[in-house]
Amino acid sequence: MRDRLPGSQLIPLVTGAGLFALVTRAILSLPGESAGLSVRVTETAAENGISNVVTAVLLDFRGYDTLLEIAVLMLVTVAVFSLRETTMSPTPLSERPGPVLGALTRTVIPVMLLVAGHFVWIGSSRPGGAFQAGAVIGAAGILLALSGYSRPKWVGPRAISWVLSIGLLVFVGVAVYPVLLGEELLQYPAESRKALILVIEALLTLSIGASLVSLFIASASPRVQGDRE
Amino acid sequence: MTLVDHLPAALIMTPLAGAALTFVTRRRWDPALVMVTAVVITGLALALSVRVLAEGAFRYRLGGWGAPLGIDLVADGISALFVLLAAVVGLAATAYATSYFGTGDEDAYGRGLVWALWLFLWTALNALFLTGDVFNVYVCLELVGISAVALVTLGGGADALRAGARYLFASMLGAMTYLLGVALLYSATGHLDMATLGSAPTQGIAASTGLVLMVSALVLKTALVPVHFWLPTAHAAAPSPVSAVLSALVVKGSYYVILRLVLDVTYPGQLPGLDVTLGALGAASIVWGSVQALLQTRVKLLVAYSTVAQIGYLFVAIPLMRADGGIVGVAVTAAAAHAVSHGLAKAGFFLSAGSLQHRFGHDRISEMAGAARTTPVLAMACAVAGVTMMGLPPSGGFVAKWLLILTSINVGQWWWAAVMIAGGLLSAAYTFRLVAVFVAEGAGDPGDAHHPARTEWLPLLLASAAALLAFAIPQIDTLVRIGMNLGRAEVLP
Amino acid sequence: MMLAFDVLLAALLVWIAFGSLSELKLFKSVVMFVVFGLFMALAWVRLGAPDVALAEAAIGAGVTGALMLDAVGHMRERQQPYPASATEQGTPDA
Amino acid sequence: MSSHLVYALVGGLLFSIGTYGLIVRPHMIHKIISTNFMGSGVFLVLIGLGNRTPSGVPDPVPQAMVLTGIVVTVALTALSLAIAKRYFSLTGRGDISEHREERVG
Repeated sequence: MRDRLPGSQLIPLVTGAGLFALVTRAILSLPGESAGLSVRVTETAAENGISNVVTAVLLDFRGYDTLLEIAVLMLVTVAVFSLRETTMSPTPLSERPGPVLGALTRTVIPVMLLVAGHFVWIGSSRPGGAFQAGAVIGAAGILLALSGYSRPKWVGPRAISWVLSIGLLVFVGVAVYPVLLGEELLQYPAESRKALILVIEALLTLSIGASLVSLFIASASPRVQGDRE
Repeated sequence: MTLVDHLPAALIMTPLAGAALTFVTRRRWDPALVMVTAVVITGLALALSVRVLAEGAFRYRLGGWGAPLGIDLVADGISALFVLLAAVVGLAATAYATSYFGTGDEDAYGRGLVWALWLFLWTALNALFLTGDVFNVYVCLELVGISAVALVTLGGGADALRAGARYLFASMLGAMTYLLGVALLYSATGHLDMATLGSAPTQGIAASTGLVLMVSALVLKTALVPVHFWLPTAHAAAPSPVSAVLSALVVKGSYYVILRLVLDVTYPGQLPGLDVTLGALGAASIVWGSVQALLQTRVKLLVAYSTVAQIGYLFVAIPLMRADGGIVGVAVTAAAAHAVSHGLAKAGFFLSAGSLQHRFGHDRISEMAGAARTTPVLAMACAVAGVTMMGLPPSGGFVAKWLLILTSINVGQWWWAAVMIAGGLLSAAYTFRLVAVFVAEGAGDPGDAHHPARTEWLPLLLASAAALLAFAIPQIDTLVRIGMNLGRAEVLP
Repeated sequence: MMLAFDVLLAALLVWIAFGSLSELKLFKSVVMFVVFGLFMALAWVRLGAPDVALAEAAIGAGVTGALMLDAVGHMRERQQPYPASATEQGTPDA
Repeated sequence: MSSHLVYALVGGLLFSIGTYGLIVRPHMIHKIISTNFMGSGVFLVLIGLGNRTPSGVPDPVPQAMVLTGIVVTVALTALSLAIAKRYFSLTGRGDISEHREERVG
């Protein structure tokens, strides 16, 4: 470390310690029990037939947060695209997979896809759901990229852009659909609520998975040739 | 429900859909698509203001659940005013940007991704101005922060990247601290909806700590002295239409949330000292920002420091709003008027600074002598924007500062008035310094720079609107008071 | 008994975080960060949040870790070849 | 003291450590790791305190907020890493301090 003024070390230390003291004091001042919104949420979710209450909060009660969150994901992908040094080339990220990694990938990827599908399917009743499934798909895609599988030629930046935008556009469409029926934004009609939520779950899974993979591919530097012009 | 009831939702969904579309459409369609979107948003924003003026404030219950279970959008006077400000500045910046970014270089400005980023930013600002939920504010703040940082780094040079990175880290520190505050507030109260939080305020250390953390985080994001370090470099390094939007709108976004928290969520006396602290930081910003602006040698840095100073006035208004134990309506009107007039004038200031930079090929003040002769429209725009910064009549800045000074004398806190008067003199100094160079004898611009001359009148238009805003103060006053729980009815002096 | 386990896990989290930030070598810091993510997933299970645990394991430890390792690798590869002149600033708005 | 309170308090500590690291450590990668620790700290506070329900079943609302927060945090991390890499390619430096000190990963 370089020599610094004593004050430049002291201020962050005091900030950190002060924050900790402040938060500790606040946490210890809280009553031992508090229901928050849990009772109301659990009852309403049960009436609507979704037994995984977390999924109900994410996709139904606070579905608007989730819509904006998908927007965050797509926005970051756009931002990372705009920061790339070169246009995307179908160059594999690493030279070629070693025998172990290759074999591992061939076994693990199908299992990961199965797990993701499983998460989406059971998401309304047990732990799991679009977020986890999307994350698993994202991890599977990154594993593929790392172990040297190049993108097929037809999966150019355009195709990736389309997948990402369609995810967001369909979500916007599903959100606006109730408005056409005279309801509020994101207010799914009772008879099609479960179906629409499943549609959103599937869509979210693809969107989250595609965003995570493209964040990695778009920002990862090809290892074989230098990528500077 | 009729169609007008959906205006708050439409104001968020329109730019969002536009952003998703520009990401996939062909590049040569983008400017047209964005322009159409901007016009539609402006129409919607006008309609929202008309609707709020005619029928009063209303809430939009997303998903039909309604608070506290769901998330509500809130359309009242202040939110309608800020949405309208964003629309006007946004429309002008879009029109300016269509020629600014229309260079032939395919790789410039993020390969045309600027349009998607800009519409995401607009989505985020509208969402921020309309939301009534403290956790949703967090998501909106992140959307604002990410799109703003990405727009700053579009220049692509090392300086832009460093400025963008500093901005991003400040923004992340702010967002995390805000979320920690929300965590404590929710744990103490069990609610996330601002109106619910405000109607049944919870006593106690945890709720107060949460609110203090949230406000501190927003202060960092609004770049008040002493946590303003990230703003000048970021605003100066960004492409000029982006600088205009950042200075005019983005810093107002976090200020708007502070306003909401102070007016809607906290009850008087809940956080003793907070109002005065915010006012004192605001006063420090006025002095420090103005002095720094006076010392700068580059136009864009001068304009950026002037933003730090002008934001200070918005915070000096906060202790005055709470001066009588309730809410002093005049001070709220003054703050809103100042936010609007500064937004318009600063956008004009930055756009003309950007055009000058294009014309001259640099933005060093000392080498701009003769600009008034060769680029009269741009020099004029800077001067007219300066009228608002100084607070001369009939600008909106004049009325805002006048009302704030009167209020501070009325409630016996004359020291705020002293700082504001000093700030006015300092801003006069930095404006005159700039104008003096422009009108001095000199060669003017080299005259060979590629330049979008057809949008040069836009900055002058924005600056003039700010300079004439005094005539619209009665309307602003009426609008701002709609839906506000005013402690004491007051009449404009 | 379970309280002892929780205290131990919590202490471990703090220790890894502290170690990761006081480590000067980037690669080691990132590896400690990934380990931290795995222990966080354990903490989420203990807190009755299996949904969060799954997300943390896949995103927190997996995707974030891969992104960070890639960035560190990128910086390692390119340490030398850029001359100091590249660091001087250009005009911000050219 | 109950378990969830331990996690909430440690969450506060992690947040403070992260804040300190974000301000003090010069290298961008360290700063990014610091923000992730801050995020984990906040999430622990949220879910730890959400476990105080009388029924003993954790409050689902903080869990939903944390899931949103995790996805937002990974997005921010990806963006900041992309900026850090691009900056490193241009300058050969990993820190963004004002003084131009020479230090690389």
